[in-house]
Amino acid sequence: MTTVPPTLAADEVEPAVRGPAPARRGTLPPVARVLARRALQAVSVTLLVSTACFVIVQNLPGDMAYRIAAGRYGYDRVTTASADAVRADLGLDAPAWQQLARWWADLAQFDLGTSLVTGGSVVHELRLPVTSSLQLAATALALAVAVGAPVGMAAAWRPGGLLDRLTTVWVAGTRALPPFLLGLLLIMLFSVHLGWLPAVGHGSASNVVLPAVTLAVGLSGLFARVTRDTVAQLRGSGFVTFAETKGLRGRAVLARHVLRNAGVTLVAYVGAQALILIEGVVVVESLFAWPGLGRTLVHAIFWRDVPVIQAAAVALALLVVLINTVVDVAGLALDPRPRWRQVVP
Amino acid sequence: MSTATTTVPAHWPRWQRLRRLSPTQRCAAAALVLLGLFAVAGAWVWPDPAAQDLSRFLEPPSLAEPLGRDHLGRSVAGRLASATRLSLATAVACVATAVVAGALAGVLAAWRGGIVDTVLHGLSEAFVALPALLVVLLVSAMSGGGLWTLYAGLALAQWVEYFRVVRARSALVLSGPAVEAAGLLQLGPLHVLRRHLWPDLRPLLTTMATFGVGTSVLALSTLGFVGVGIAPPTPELGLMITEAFPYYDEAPWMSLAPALVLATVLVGLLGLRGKESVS
Amino acid sequence: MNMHVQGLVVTHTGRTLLDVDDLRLERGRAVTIVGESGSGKSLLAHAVMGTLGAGLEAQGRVVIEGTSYDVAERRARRRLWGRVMALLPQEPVLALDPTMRVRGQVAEGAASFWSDRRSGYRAAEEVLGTLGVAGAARRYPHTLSGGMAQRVAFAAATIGGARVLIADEPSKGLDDHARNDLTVLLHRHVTAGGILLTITHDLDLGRDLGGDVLVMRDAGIVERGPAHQVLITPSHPYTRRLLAAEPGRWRHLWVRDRTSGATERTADPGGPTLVQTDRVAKGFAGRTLFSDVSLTIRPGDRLALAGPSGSGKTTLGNVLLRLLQPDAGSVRHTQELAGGRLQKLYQDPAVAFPSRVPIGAALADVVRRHRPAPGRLTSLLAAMRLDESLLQRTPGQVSGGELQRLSIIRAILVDPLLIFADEPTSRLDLVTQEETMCCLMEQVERSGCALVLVTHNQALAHTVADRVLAVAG
Amino acid sequence: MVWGRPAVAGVAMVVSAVLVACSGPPGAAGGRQPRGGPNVLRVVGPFELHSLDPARSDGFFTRLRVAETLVDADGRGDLRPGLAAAWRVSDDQRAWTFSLRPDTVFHDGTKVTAETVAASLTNARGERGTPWGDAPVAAITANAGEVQVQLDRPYAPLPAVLAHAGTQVLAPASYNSDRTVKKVIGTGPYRVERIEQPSAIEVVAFEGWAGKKPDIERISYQAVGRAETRALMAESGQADVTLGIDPVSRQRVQRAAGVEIKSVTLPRTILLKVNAGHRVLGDLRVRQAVSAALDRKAMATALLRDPEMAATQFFPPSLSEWHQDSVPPLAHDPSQARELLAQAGWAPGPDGVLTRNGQRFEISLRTFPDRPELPVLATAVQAALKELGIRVNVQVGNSSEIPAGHKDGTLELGLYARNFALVPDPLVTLLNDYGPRGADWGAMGWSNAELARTLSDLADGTDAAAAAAGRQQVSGILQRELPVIPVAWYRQSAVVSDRVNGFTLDPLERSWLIDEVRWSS
Repeated sequence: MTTVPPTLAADEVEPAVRGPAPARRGTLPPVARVLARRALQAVSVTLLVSTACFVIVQNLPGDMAYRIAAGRYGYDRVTTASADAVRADLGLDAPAWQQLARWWADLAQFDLGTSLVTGGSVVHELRLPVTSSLQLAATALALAVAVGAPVGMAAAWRPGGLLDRLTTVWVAGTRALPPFLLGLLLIMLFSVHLGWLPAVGHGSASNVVLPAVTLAVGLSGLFARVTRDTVAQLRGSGFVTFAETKGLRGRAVLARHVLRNAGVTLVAYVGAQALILIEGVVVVESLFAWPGLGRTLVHAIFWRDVPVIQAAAVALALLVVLINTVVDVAGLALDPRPRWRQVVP
Repeated sequence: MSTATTTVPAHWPRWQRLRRLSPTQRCAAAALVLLGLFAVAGAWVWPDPAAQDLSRFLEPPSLAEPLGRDHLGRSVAGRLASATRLSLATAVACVATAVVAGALAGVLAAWRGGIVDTVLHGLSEAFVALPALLVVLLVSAMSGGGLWTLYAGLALAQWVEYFRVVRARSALVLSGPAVEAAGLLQLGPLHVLRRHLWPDLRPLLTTMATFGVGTSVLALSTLGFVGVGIAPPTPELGLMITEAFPYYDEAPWMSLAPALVLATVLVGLLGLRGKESVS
Repeated sequence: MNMHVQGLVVTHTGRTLLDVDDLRLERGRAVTIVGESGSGKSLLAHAVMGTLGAGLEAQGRVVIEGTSYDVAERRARRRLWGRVMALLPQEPVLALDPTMRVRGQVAEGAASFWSDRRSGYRAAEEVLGTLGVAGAARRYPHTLSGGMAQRVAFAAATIGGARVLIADEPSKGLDDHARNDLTVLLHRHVTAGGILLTITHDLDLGRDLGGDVLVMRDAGIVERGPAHQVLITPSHPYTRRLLAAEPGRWRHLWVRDRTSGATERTADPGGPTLVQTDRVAKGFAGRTLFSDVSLTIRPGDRLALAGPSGSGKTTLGNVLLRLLQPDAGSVRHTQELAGGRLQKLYQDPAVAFPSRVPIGAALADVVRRHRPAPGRLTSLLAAMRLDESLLQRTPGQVSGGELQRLSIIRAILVDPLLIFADEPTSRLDLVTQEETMCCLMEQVERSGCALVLVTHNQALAHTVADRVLAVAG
Repeated sequence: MVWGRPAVAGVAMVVSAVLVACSGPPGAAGGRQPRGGPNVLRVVGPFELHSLDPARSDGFFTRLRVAETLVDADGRGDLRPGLAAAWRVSDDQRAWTFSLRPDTVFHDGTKVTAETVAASLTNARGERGTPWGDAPVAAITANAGEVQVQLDRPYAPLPAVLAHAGTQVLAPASYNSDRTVKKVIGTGPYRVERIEQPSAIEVVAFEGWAGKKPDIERISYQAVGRAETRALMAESGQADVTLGIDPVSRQRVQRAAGVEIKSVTLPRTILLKVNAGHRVLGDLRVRQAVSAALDRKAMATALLRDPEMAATQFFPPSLSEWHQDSVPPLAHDPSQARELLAQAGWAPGPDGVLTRNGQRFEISLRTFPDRPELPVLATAVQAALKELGIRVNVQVGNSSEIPAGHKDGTLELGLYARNFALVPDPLVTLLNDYGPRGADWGAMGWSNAELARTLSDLADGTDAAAAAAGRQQVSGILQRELPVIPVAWYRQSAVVSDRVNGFTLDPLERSWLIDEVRWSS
């Protein structure tokens, strides 16, 4: 035998060097690392998105001055004279790069400029859309989770059972119903025929109900489905079986093991849906006259209101980053395992 | 659902695999095929979906006009066939473009790694942060109501999804032992593509693509509803629903028909996917 | 107190999977059930515990502390769990909730925990302390070594004071050292007056535990008796066959003489060098796995890399194959190894084949690329006693043993100069392991290629290899 | 910084709490219960408030009776005293003097003086492209408690221009230092309570209003863009006054309980603007053929649900001074249209499209969706012209593409609705639209010396008989020459709930006349 020293070290009771090593000295703790990475992303996304918007809007067909004038004076009072006035007023004749540089310089001082159409400060103009979008998204999500998660949990308890099959039908049904149709149906039912809820408007708590329900109906089915799949998968996992044979009762197993682990999946999923809700609900906003970000964006693009487009796009992009951050941090809080980046050979 | 999950031996010929479709899948496929036939045949029966006869506005359904006429006296059935054709064709084209572009970029990024991966991944991150709505709106603003820009906008908004999934999945496959073994056997990139990546990605991509077609049809009609979609009088499902809505009690057939077609497309695609796989 | 299993039959769609007429377990005496995979031994554990899958029909009775339970009625025994009977899980790492600290997972098994959290935690820390892993209390499972996880799982399973402990394949995936620890723990339970039922295919564990041994085959018990008798001088032919399948007892032409470690054979020391490493080192995440390893592999060499799990033997192998870059040092391959003449066998052959493609298609690509002699594939299949119809299936539809033999065929098809086998049989039971190793070694003998075998099984290493390189953690 | 799990979970919870907190305070739910109590008049309309600037706010604050103009007008366009009690013109027709209503105060309590009025009007002059900005004004001065407007040349419609919403008088405190408007402080019977741009405004009765106290104490306005949503709100009783009801919804809402439809014909005509300088459309016969091809009756019946709205001439009957019964009506006559086109040299090609000298009759039609009936009418025009063999390419885009196309000459056909009562005297609009050089929303590539002279005479001011003759001449020329092709007139509808009565619609859309509305009980 070759002389290989028998270095089979006794398995020390406290293995200081075995297992994945603790974080190296000098590196940041996971939460700080997530925050730092996301902060960097926020800055780069802001620059990128605003520049992209600017470049695209500059290259859209049609004379910007006319568009802005149409926004300022109303659709049937826009004239060449007013467009000329707008052009002179806003300095649209200046080279594009100068306009962009000016926007960047202002941004560095946290000044988003003024709307070309209304002349009001962009920050002021966006405050309502951002808060109402968040409000609608948060309410819809809360509703969807409140309904979907328990239903999914119950369905997972008896896979293939009545409730399980019902959620499948529910998902298919809601997916086949476009949100604008659903919204109309809800207005017809709850507003016109029953008169329980206001159809449109913004301001009082009752206003948010119908649009939120419109969004939540489809989402709740999805959440129920995801919860069901996750919980059913967890119920077959080793640690849930082990917890049961340890003598824990069903409810204790659910509370101590299933919920938190299901939360890891659900939080990520809810986050992804939140993004869709915040950016993609322009239909519901339009139908319910909800003053959200999507509608603001549609109007701003229609009128070529560049600062508003840029600011709204940046706001949306930052919301994306913010939600991703919250999801990351919540994920870290729920599941301490390190996430290795997939190494590509 | 149960039969949908049974594994079909991979060596079975294609038609036999078709036979193993679940009843749900068969119904869904039949509904979609019927809809497709209606859409194609409609082109012969009603050659001009924009032909008006103002004197016959809101005419109720009859034998000659199975779905009645709309507020401009146009044949609802003819418009519906044309709209279905347009919606399905555009959606399929969008998804096909997005799948091809996304999958190619994803495989490329996962395979080459390094600078290629960094650039493509950075690009996709930017697209993720850029709201999909904004992409579609901006692109469709480039030429109002043009079908091409709408197609480009939707494809542009969707490729990222495929890129991300394919990249992650390919990285997993490529770093796995099977590909390592193929490397040791010196079987070459074509083998890896054909035997490892494609079989692994195909079910994923088909599932995502059927879902994507549904999403695209919905997105098209949604844009029509908001008023930035295809310009009238080109018939489009969302636009038809919007146009018909004011007449919902006077001429219910007008709004019901496109809504039903939309629902059929979505349910059909959903049913075709067979086993439920959200997320 | 004792436990009595009577007339236990488990069937699935009419097929009998388990038929045990009578089994008595007594305090202070371990009972171990050994047998091949598929013999029904795991079902026995689950039938007794009441954790059988929903699709299985069961009948018979289990008498615990004088109370008789119908096996078909699974719910009734649930309140015994943790207090009276406990199940020591397979692969403890998977049995621990990854999102919860160890202390809570142990404490929740204690009855006191549900009335007073703090006393539950105290009890948990105490038990962990007596098992020598007090420091693990505030850690998450993913930071534990395999041995520690085993002890934590033991603590969690037994903290409720269950006298009946059922261990289902407790040594699966454990290296020798951790397995010794496990034996000590199980012994401790028995000597403290507990009832122990162990299910394993590890004959050494059965010998170490002592007590009674039951040998199962095809749903029934073929032999039973004291461990020292059954596992050393068996009477039933099947048991004899089982024993003979232990690597230490193999009798084949290619088997190396284990007893005389001095008579080392190094094939043709003057021959060409296939692989040469010079002071290579490799580590992960700041931890060094090995350093200063210098090796030379020549044609016909048989080298074993042995060591506990996680010691870096697979990594060393991958460095040898130049699949991984060493942190320091260099690895040189001879020119002749280019062109695919260096092959690898994997611990899990299922992941080494393209998973959704028929095996035949994957092999056809190899044939097309390397053009072996016509009929070579067919003759190899025959030599490995494999049916050609297997080629129509995907990897998931073939058993582990068959698939490993198919992957041997794939490696042999290209006429390799060096085969690197990474734990090729660690997931197989004894009989299949012998069969697979036979197939591999016959081909190695015939072709004269070099072999590098990675294994945590010392006996296997010494049986197969000329040289054994012990890799420490 | 090492965060424990509780801390991290805490952060996540705080963030979600903040998100939920945005949902606002719980308020009174229930659709029929208006926000802020039952004593609020809820007005719903399609208009969004994008700016507080009078020139850009689309007359919001005059309609809500928050701000006043010097001159007011009644439903027929006859001028009435507004903030000015009386006005007179100098003998040379170049100086107008307005004496103010005494003892008027702004909503912030400051007194209305000639100086504040002059300053406000001077500010409003800054906006070009408005009637006031374009009027030939030399100077605005305050003189002995009166406001004096000096003109460059005689301009008879000046008082009418000063009835335009862009000239509403605001208090000095309304303006920022750069003369932009920061809030609206007017003199009307209502003052602004709350503004949530762009969709909600709330006004309350102003205690300092010297005139007749309005019965309604508090009014909320909500902008709702979609016509179908507005109709639903009207039907479900969530609005007391719903403006801008589309023809289709009108049919349905009529059957709903507890509401009443109010309609009024507006001085507004839907016109097909024609590029008369165009190689094809420059031919009068072609324009006449296009006009004769339109079945206006069918279009009005099917699309506007109101056969009476089919235009037979340029001016709607509601502009009684301008509408001429003597003018031969525009009629649907396809055979005549074909004949005219044949005379002009157009013959059907192989695919049915008319051709002349190898040139196909293909033209584009621009319109915009802001008025929902326009794209539909455009589609009908398209179909009607297709019958004749004219291929029309409809482009639905932004309204500004019509003036932009006018400027660069690319416009061929444009469809829009023209309001002749932006200023109560239609003359101001006509002077602009059909002057020698045409205008964005008027003639293009067409001029008629006789028409220009007649209009200019009217503007200089003549006696009543001469004015009537002049107006008749204007109507006649427009009908003969067809610089624009009238398609339909316009009827405005509103739904009023039976909670209130006394609501009337102002044909000039100057005011919503809410100060005359009373609670029914």
